[in-house]
Amino acid sequence: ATLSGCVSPGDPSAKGSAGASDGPLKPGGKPAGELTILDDNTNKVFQASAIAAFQSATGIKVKTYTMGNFNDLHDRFATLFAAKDSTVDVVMTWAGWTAEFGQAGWLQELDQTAVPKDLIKPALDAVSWRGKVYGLPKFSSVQTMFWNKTLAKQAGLDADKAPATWDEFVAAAKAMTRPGQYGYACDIGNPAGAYQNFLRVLLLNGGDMYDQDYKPIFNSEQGVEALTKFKELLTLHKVMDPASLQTTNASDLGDQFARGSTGIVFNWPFQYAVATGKASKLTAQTVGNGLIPGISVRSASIDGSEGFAINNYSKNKEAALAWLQFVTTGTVQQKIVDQEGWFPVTSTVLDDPKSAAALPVVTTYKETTKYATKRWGTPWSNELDQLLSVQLNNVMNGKTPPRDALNSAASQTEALVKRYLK
Amino acid sequence: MAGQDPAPVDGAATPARRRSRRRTRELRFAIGMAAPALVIIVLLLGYPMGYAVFMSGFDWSEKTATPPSFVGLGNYAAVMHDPQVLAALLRTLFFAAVTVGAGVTLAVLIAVLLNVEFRGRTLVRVLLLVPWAVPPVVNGIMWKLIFDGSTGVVNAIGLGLGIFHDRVQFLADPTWTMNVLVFAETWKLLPFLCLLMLAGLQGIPANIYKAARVDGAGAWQRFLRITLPNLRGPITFALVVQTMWSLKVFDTIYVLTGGSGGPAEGTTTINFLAYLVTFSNLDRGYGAAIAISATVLVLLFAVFWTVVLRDRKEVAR
Amino acid sequence: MLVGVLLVYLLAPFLWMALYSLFPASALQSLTPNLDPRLITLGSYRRLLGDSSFLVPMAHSAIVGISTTVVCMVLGSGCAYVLARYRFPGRHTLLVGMLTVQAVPVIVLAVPLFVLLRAFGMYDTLPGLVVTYTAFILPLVVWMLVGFFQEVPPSLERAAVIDACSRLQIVWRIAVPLAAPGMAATAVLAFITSWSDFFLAKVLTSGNAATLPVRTAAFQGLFAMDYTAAATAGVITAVPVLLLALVAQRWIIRGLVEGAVKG
Amino acid sequence: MAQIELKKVQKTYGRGRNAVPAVHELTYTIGDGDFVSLLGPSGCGKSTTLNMIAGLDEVSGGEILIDGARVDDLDPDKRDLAFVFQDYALYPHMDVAANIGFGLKMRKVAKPEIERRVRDAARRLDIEHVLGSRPRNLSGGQRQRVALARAIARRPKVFLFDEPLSNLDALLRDQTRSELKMLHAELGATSVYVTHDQEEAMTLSDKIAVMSRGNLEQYGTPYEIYHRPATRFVASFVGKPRMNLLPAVRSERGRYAVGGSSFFVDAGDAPDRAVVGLRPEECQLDKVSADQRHGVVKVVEPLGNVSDVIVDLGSALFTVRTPGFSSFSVGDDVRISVERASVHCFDEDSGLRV
Amino acid sequence: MAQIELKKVQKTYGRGRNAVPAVHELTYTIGDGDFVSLLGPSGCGKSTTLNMIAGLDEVSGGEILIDGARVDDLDPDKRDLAFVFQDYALYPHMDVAANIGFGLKMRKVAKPEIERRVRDAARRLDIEHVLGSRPRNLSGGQRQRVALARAIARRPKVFLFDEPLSNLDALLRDQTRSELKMLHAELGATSVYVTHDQEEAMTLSDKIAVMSRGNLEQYGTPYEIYHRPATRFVASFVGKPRMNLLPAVRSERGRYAVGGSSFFVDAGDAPDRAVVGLRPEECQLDKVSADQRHGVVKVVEPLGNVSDVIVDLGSALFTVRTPGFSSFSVGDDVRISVERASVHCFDEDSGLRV
Ligand SMILES: Nc1ncnc2c1ncn2[C@@H]1O[C@H](COP(=O)(O)OP(=O)(O)OP(=O)(O)O)[C@@H](O)[C@H]1O
Ligand SMILES: Nc1ncnc2c1ncn2[C@@H]1O[C@H](COP(=O)(O)OP(=O)(O)OP(=O)(O)O)[C@@H](O)[C@H]1O
Ligand SMILES: [Mg+2]
Ligand SMILES: [Mg+2]
Repeated sequence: ATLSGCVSPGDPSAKGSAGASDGPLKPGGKPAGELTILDDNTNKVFQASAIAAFQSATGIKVKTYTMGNFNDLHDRFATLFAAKDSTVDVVMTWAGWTAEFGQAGWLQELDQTAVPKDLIKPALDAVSWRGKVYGLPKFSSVQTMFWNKTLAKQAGLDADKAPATWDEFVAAAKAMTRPGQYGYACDIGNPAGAYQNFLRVLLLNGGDMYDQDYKPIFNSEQGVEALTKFKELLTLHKVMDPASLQTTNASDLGDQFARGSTGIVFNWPFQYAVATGKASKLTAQTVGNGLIPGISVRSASIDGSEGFAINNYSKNKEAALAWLQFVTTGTVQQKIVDQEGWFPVTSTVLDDPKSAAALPVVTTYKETTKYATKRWGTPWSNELDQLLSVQLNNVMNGKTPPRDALNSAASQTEALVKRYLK
Repeated sequence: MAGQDPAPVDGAATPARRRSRRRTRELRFAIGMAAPALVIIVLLLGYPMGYAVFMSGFDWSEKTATPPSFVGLGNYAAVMHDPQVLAALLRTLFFAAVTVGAGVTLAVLIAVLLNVEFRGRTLVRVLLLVPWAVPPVVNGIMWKLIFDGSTGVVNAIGLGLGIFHDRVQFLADPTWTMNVLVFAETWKLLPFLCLLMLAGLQGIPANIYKAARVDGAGAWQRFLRITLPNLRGPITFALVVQTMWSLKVFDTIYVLTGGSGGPAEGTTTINFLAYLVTFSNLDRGYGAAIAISATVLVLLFAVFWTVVLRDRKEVAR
Repeated sequence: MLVGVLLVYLLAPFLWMALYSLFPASALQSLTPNLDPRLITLGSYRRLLGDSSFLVPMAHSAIVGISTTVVCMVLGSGCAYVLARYRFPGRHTLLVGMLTVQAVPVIVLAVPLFVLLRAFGMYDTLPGLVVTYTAFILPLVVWMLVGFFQEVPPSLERAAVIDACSRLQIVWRIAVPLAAPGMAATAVLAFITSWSDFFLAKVLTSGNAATLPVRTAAFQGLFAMDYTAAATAGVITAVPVLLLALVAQRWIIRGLVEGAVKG
Repeated sequence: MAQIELKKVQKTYGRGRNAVPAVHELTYTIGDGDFVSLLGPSGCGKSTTLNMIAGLDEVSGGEILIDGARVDDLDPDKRDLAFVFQDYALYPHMDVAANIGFGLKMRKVAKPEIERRVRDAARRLDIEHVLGSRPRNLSGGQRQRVALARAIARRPKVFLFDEPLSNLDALLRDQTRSELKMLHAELGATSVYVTHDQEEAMTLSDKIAVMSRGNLEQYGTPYEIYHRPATRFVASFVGKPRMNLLPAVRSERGRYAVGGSSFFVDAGDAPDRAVVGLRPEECQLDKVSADQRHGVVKVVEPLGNVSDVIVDLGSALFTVRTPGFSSFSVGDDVRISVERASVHCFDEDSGLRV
Repeated sequence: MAQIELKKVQKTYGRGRNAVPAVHELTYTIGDGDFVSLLGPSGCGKSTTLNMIAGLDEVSGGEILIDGARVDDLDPDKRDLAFVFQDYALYPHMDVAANIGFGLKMRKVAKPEIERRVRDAARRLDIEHVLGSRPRNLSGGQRQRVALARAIARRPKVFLFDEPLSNLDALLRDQTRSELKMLHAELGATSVYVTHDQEEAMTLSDKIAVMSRGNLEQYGTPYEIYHRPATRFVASFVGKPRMNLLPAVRSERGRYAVGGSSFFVDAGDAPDRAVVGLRPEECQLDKVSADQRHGVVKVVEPLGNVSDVIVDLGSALFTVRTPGFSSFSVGDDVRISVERASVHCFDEDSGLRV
């Protein structure tokens, strides 16, 4: 009985707010206890210093802090939550998972009073779904353009001037393309990458994924044009490294750029650290950074902020909230910027001149916030990524025209929305 | 009545009772020996399996806020009509057919080769074990390094020898990736199949080859008419067991394709699809239904195997 | 000649990965590999073997692999012996059942297994993994051992009965030593399977009991793909099994070849 | 030493519809110190009987008594007997000394005592020099001796042998047979010996139990078995060359026409139709003219000191053993004389001696 | 039909330091239509010789001629011979008819002709009713016949048999032996027959080649082999019971003291020390008083019509075959008389007949 009771399908309490307290979690009191945190392996700073600082500041003990491989975490969380496991208190999250796990009732909703006032909007979006806040961000992340100044110079370009429009970008990429070297590369080898790259061009062309009622509108004229232009990088202009189609993650792309054989990439902020790192052919002087050139708008980008959320079955929710809040504090955020090359989640740290000094990319980031930066994390993100990756691959391989591909994807998405958005 | 003539009753009962005591002892021994293993298997496989069957009867999506509802065979009906399942099934059949087919064919040929006496044969047989010892995860990483579109050694060699005009994006095209997967899997499963075939070859009496030579059969005919028919047992066994294993392949796909079964679902076999549905889509009922349907498919092979097995046991006697 | 081709086919992929682990990233991870032997470095090995986040999973894998093998062999021999020597109704079904279990997909069992293990407090523990692997590997072990035990001549066991051996002594002193090559082959198979498993370890462990394949796969992070380290980890993961296979090759080949593998 | 009594011992393998009766109601007594052979063709239930005596198989009916005590419920190791198997059943993973001493070790005999007895048994069988070898490195004859030594070292009340010589080549078989006989004379333990070789049974035994299809055909001394076979089966099975057994029909003056030919024999007052048995070595052959012949020589098999001549009587073949390298050749017309032969007569249907 | 000549045929297995010489310089001729046995103990090179004749093994030296033509580099199937293997080597995956017809099919004989010949061979060997069965469902005797039928159906010039009877039980063996003899008489093809059973060789063969350790010991008719064994080895190997072979020393008047005992024999003009051979069935025994005795009876082995008595001469054992159920018993003092026996004498060192 104890076994099946854990995940009995007939049990109405299996869904919704099944935690220790009903309703959103408010901060207060002086929480105590022990925490178990399951994070991805993006940040080293917590283990290095933040946990110790947190323990001495709050008296809460972090019993275990585990870094899992990002690719494995979803499965692990899904198993934990489905079994109503209470051993893990804090889990890492991002826009997609926030929506997915939040809607499933597996994450503890936070009261507005628990949210720091100076949070940057995209970072807050990464931990919210349909107006409810399910966690607090740990760092912000937005894609920007990086280019190799050495290659640009060799191609006879003005190495310090970023291409500002799509046409300029294509021209620059063309100039930097030569045998054994491509002007541009991206990562569309896996579903998430396919989605991100599509979303990016869609936004760059002024389009959007959904309207207010989550009706898919990405098969609009802007969408079709954007996808066509993206495809042409590979098929017409031949500036995109064909290996992009098999590159399955951002780090491969980062390495590729650092190897010095790729002119331009649109990548997450960690690219700066990789490109200026020891193993790289580039240096701080030869890495160019700027806004991603738009097609019909000046620029746009996609968001990749991450955060922490609280397991709804946790028995230490107050203590967990204390950890979430501690991570957003200035000292921790500053370290994340300084030591790891991610953007901070609060405007206070973002505007601090120290940040831009430590991480030049921060300047670009601030500019980016003027333009559309979205992610559209939804409960159906996995399914959408998957189906979109199939269509995108067909488009890139010339099997399906962009319009047909998008129409097909949109109608499938509509079914998904209907299923999950009740 | 009972007290009238107790002696014969006793006399008849005692040996029977004695004998049965001996039998009880044997029985207790047999149960004691077999039970722990069976209990573990039944508990740790039987319970989850039953649970999976149970789940497959529900519309059990973790992502919707609605509680699971019983749908009977609804999920199975949906499986039948799902184009994604059909595509995955075809992919799986292709994968299984080629890995198993190529694997068994190569295994027979290699086994025949290694059954001939030559210097260093033992060494070759030992090295044969190398792919077997490579864990699936490592296998995935390994072939990814080899077939990578920009840094892969196959491209370097192909370009160097002038076979390719340009880099081939093996892992960017669904068909190519499937072929790489097939290649990787075949490489890995070959040693086991080879040993199986070697075992079968050792079981063929040497004299019937001599008899065939005297009877005028050439080398090729001896292979076709003596070796192959006599390997029927091991071959059938290899076919079926390997089909089971091929349908279950997960780790290699996962690592080779960065956990996606891509590109464009190109390597999403039925088992991988069940994984995606269960763990990415969190649609547990449907995922279970897909997996169980696949299992049933495999069990059809098992039934077939049972028949073959019975045949083989008779030969042994 | 043919043998040469065969050897290249068998060994080249693994050797290439080994090269990957020995050369700095810049040498091989480029369009044209640079195989200058002066570039060879053991740095990657030094780094991984000095890193507790790698060594600990390695130790876990070793513990889990060895324990699973031992448990499987002990329980499996008992069960296999009974199946090989006793005739009883349902025996054939049971044997076929052992094989049929091979068809069961691990995927759907993961969640219920997780629940089960947690109910017994064994989630994310090494014993939990051992028990789970045992359940999955035992059927195959039993199936194979039945074949090997059947090859032991019954007259030897009768001789042992006359020599005043108990049933258990017969198994231990006669059947097991005689089936030794087959048992060695089976044990290696059990070890390889449990040492190499990825999926179950991924789902059933978290921080405390992660195993080597999980750690190795984790080199493929979202923002931290390290091919040299992955190749190094790959070599390190494969080498113990290779060594085992080499050490036990006499028995494996004899066991699998002469004992006529039945599973 | 021990006396073994079998009382209506039965054995059925399997159950219900699959039941295979292997042995039917055997009743006889093996005297203390006797050497008794169970003789019969393959599948007649010899091994089954021996296994029941040993306790390796359970009896399905009847009872077995050793020295007057029922042993049905006694485990084999409690019956104090030693078993020599057809395939020797040596433990391949132990050396010869360990093989010989294993039964003692399992019985918790003290180490030095084991040592002593192993040496002694090995000395007796002349295998002291191979005590350290594994069985697979021994020749067939040596293995055979190790199996014997293993039995002897135990010093049991009863020895059971299941065709111990059948895997040896002819020379070795003859040699070991003699040794076995001497050994029995020395040790004097009750011995039960299973064989399908009538020569072995004849030379070794004090008494022979001839079996056929699970039934006891005759139990008696070799002399009785040879000279007064109780059934047609025993007559055909014992003696080499095989006894000529031919259907015969009584005609004039109490004489029988053998196999419908012109060859007649006397056979006292037997029924009108019977099977007549004549041993080849008790008959004689004479070359005669065609009109006097009983038959024609079909095959001549020289055996060195004697030759077997097979005569075609027209409707049947008749073998006669002639001395030396035969002077007969294929096609000769011959006459058979049976003056010095004893004529055995068996009932046509029951096969019993009349 | 065919004549087979062996000229200094040699065979060495392995190479260099691992070389194992299996057969040394064999030279003899197997006449057209003859039935020749290769007789010798296990491992003496019989199978090797046969395989070389068949072409299954290459010769290492010398040459083999069939009907005068060298066949060294002819494949087995070109030599027009049929081979019957010890383990029959039937194809387990074909039914009996396919087994018999396989050689014909491989030689592209027309279907109906194959059919006809298979039927014919099956009829001859009385296995028509099992033509549709698989070998594994046949009894040993039936398998044996299938193997023979397979050879016969081919109608080759030469039949080669490698111990075809050794897997059969005694009765079946005797029976098949007779059949084989009749078959040879009918077909008349040259046959080479490997066996380690001297009785088989004696009864079947026109000529026997006795081999030992790869050497030819004697090649001759059964009569010659039995009555004038060329070497001590042949003397000991042929004849049952085994010839008594004892070292003897010349003493007074050309008589030899056998085995250092009081038992003397005459042996013409042989060297001072020799090995003397006496066949047990040519000697006689008499009970005497203790002072006259040559030895003491040690074992008596009744065999039905005869009994073998083993006499202990003190330094050696001496076997005498006595007629009937022996009147001797263990412990009797006896005298051996050899009046009717031929005395064989062999050189002590070379083993050659003197
Ligand atoms: N375990 C068994 N199950 C069923 N039937 C059996 C079993 N053992 C023996 N039999 C049958 O019992 C009969 C007697 O067998 P047994 O082994 O005693 O014969 P045997 O006289 O020893 O023959 P052989 O000379 O071939 O050893 C045979 O018909 C055999 O098929
Ligand atoms: N393939 C081989 N390699 C090496 N030595 C061999 C080989 N075949 C046979 N021999 C050796 O050659 C010798 C003769 O062997 P062969 O098989 O001819 O003996 P045989 O007379 O047929 O004996 P048996 O009666 O046991 O069959 C033996 O000493 C044997 O060990
Ligand atoms: Mg028997
Ligand atoms: Mg041979």
